[in-house]
Amino acid sequence: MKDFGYTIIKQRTIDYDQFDGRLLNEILEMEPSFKTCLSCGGCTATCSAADLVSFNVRRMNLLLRRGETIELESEIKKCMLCGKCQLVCPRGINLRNVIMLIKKSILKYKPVNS
Amino acid sequence: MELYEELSTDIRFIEGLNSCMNCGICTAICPAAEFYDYDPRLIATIVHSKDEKRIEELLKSDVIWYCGECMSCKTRCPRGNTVGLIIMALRSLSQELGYFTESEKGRQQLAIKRVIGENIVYKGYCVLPENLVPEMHPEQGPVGEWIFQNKKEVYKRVGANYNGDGTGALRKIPQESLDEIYRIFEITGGFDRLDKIEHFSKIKAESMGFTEGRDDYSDYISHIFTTNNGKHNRQ
Amino acid sequence: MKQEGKIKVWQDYQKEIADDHYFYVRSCIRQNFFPGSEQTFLKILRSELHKDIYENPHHTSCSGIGYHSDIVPFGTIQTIVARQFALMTEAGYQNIAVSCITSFGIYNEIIETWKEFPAELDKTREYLKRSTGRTFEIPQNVAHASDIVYKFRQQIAELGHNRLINHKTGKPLKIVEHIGCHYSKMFPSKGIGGAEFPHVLAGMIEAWGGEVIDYPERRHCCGFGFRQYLIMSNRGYSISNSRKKFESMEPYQPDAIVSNCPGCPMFLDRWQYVIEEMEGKTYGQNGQGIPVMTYEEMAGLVLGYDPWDMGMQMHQTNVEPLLDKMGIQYNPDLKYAGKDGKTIGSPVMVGCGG
Amino acid sequence: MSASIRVIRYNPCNQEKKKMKHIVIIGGGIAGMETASALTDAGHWVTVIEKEAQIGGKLNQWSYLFPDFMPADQIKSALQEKYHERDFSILHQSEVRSLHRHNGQFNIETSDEQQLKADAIVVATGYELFDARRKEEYGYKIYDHVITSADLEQLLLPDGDLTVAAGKEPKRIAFVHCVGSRDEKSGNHYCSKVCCITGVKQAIELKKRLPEAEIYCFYMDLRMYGKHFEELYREAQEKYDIQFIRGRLSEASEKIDKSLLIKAEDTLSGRPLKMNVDLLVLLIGMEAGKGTSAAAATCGIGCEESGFLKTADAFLKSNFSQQEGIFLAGSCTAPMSINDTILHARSAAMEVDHWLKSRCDNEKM
Repeated sequence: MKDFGYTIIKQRTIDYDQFDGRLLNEILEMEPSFKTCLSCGGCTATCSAADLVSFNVRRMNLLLRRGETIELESEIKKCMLCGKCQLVCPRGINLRNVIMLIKKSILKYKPVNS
Repeated sequence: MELYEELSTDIRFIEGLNSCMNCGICTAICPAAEFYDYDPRLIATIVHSKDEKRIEELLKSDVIWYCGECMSCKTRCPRGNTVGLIIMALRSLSQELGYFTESEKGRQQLAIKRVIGENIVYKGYCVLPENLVPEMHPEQGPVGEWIFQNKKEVYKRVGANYNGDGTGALRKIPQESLDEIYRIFEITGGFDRLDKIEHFSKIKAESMGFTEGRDDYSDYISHIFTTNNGKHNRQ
Repeated sequence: MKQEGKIKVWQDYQKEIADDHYFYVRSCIRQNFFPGSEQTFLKILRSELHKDIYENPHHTSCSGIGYHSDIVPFGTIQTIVARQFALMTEAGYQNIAVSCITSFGIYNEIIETWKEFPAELDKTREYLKRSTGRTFEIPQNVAHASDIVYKFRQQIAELGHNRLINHKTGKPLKIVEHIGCHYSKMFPSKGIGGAEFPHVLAGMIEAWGGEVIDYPERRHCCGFGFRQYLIMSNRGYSISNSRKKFESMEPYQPDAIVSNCPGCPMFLDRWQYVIEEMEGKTYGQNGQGIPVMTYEEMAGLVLGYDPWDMGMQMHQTNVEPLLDKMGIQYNPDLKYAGKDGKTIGSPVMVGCGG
Repeated sequence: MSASIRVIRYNPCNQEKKKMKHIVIIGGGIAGMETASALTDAGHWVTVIEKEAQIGGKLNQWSYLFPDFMPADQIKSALQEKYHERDFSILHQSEVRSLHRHNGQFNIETSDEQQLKADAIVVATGYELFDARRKEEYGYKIYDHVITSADLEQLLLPDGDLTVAAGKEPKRIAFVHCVGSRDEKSGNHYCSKVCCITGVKQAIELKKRLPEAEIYCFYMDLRMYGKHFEELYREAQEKYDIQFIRGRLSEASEKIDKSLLIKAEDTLSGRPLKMNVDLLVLLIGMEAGKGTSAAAATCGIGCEESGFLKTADAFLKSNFSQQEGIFLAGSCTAPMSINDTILHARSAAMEVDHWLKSRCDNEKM
């Protein structure tokens, strides 16, 4: 192919039609409280790990809901499982359990070529 | 003057920024947000915060150079903001202060100045057939190459007045008109802008080691014209 | 899709377009890529519609590409635009007919700025006086050249020899319209039909027998983005945006794309060739590209003008599939000929799927 | 005029009523009807002028009410029952043409050329729904499967047909919040208050009808201000799997199969998001509308920038216009839910009664 000096760029847009909901559905089934996340950010504000590294617990819900499995995997590694987030959550979500469940199941749903 | 204050003297900024409720309608429709790591909503939020440090970071970043100025954001914003206009004010200030040379995309301004800027002042047009050199414009394809190589004949065939006197497409702009454009650039600060782009680019070219060909910095220009560090988008 | 809904929108956005006596300003980009289109426009106005349209050799670029790639300050472009207005005023005209969409957007932006910030107008008057000694009046009517063709679309249909109809099947040709972003996205009321459902090209297509294809990304930018095309390493932005449009229009199997912008028809034309080179993908029928045309070329075809006289050989994507469907006679041997049939060689490889 | 509608004509010769204070209420919606009942109970003579053939105003457009899914008919029957039990008059299909103050009384002429005298006026002209066609980018009345919350309300009735293209049930449905509210482009800067909860209510109802469907709400802020609203929102998430995406919809476009491509920014992720949906519901806001602006003009009372009627103050005089003797009730003053409208109407009745009595006392003195 001729070298044009540039290439076609992949879209950054979240294409919801490509969403793989298997991991999400599994987590929601095991820990239904996670459905009620308000995205208020209370968890991130109190997070012990976020004091030390760039880690945003709130985004976990989004990553799951958008099927961003690879990013999710690297994100949850940062969690120290201290459970403070659970104490402040206005909806009483058992976030610690959510993270444990993700850790347990994520390998099943990771895209093969990643 | 503080950066925010400086921005506030720009009519485009006054027009472009009212208040933002972070609804994301601009990002949703923005062609740049789709292909670059670019979120126009955040531009509005950052400048609105009046956080000098963050504004300075913006002025020195690639981010302000991603917008294509299509102004789709203007049609949709429920608060009547236009991020595209805010971007124009940011780009002007970035060039004013020399911050544009701090980013890969910002540095490209020199190449634009050299082609478009000098065409406007000295030829009276933004773009000319001579600029469409096939090596620089491979997408113009075989037909583009054929046109380039047979400029005079092709333009004559389709009724253009290429480099001719009088009216018509691609006619030569009379010297007295070019003189007027020149004076307009002198009086309105047009040359100040072009000179600043040259000035700060030279400093940057030197610091990046492009010391060959100091008279026109052609190596630097070819570098900025073709370089892409691949970090502008999610690949 | 319900046509009545669109008609309602079109009725809400009607603008005044002067009937005659225009001061014509050319487009930098168009005269490079579509000089024949500007010529065709003048021919239609003068010879077919018998209108007075005046071109002054002293007008220049509006410097809009420089302004939108941010090397030309606002004060400078205001004064350059004021100079065009001065030439118009001096020639005794009040209606400006603008070939370029970028210029059209800028004229509107500047006139609106002057309304809202009268100090800018005063400053511009002073700048212009000091630099050129000229004074000016603001045009009473600012029309894009496509507005004018739109206004006279029925007359053109009556004068025309051809229709946008497949002469073999008798079915209307499916045509995608692409409106330049700065036509109405900044000021919806300045465009016929507004920003969301512009009618300027749709109206022509309908009047000349074609069927307008409304596809999901019809409002999306072609991806020119000024600096995003001007610099080679940024062009991934340009092509990716056009590609997004092609992907979106493909299921409708359009027979042609028409545009009223200077750059868009060139990009929509050339990027089809590059995508074929890069990905081996074509979007037209039978492995061909989708022919792209300017609205003047479309009007010219309707009026029976020779496609090569109008410069349609300057397109990279072959236009012949469209000409054949319309039943237009053309001489393939003269496609790449110079004036009066002079042989000047032809492109090494032609076109998308050519 | 339909024969089934009971019409009581204004009769100035009625001796008994001559002794009473006469109050004319403009608008026979919830606010007007409730004010009328309360004022009648307080011993006044009341005439309601209603432009439609039936009472209830916008209540007639809703099927079930938030937050407890009570059928709207129940409220309407209650209003009607109150009317049947009381002796006040309704002039149907009639509008106020002019209103003049004369000797401490109001002279009113109606569009059907009746002359009325009133001691006090209550404006209860309500609101109008935002015309979603004005948000052209959402394609209402252009795309086949874009509907408004008002349209959906009719479809939610037991016999409502929810199928989309080719008779299929929609698999994915999206709600757009703030259509015609909080939007300079629509000319409405204010929040319409009730659309958020309406969206949640309708999303739940849809999910009940179409358990297989995925339902999304695109919102900027969820303003669950009322009693049980927040709880219903939580229930929508927890029990009905309704998903909430924070981002305002930029545009919708119709695809070749009549499904809709919608675009928003997922603002919490900071990335653009697109999705295909089979049905798009626009949660349309409230506007003061023609009736209210006409009432403002004929009564000579002021409007806010929003078009809603100006109240004398926001706290203690929310039922007072700037003109003495002209009172305001319900959603002609601001977007308001049905329960708030009922309360506002009752307080209007109390204020009118109080004002009339104090004026009587003054006259006696």
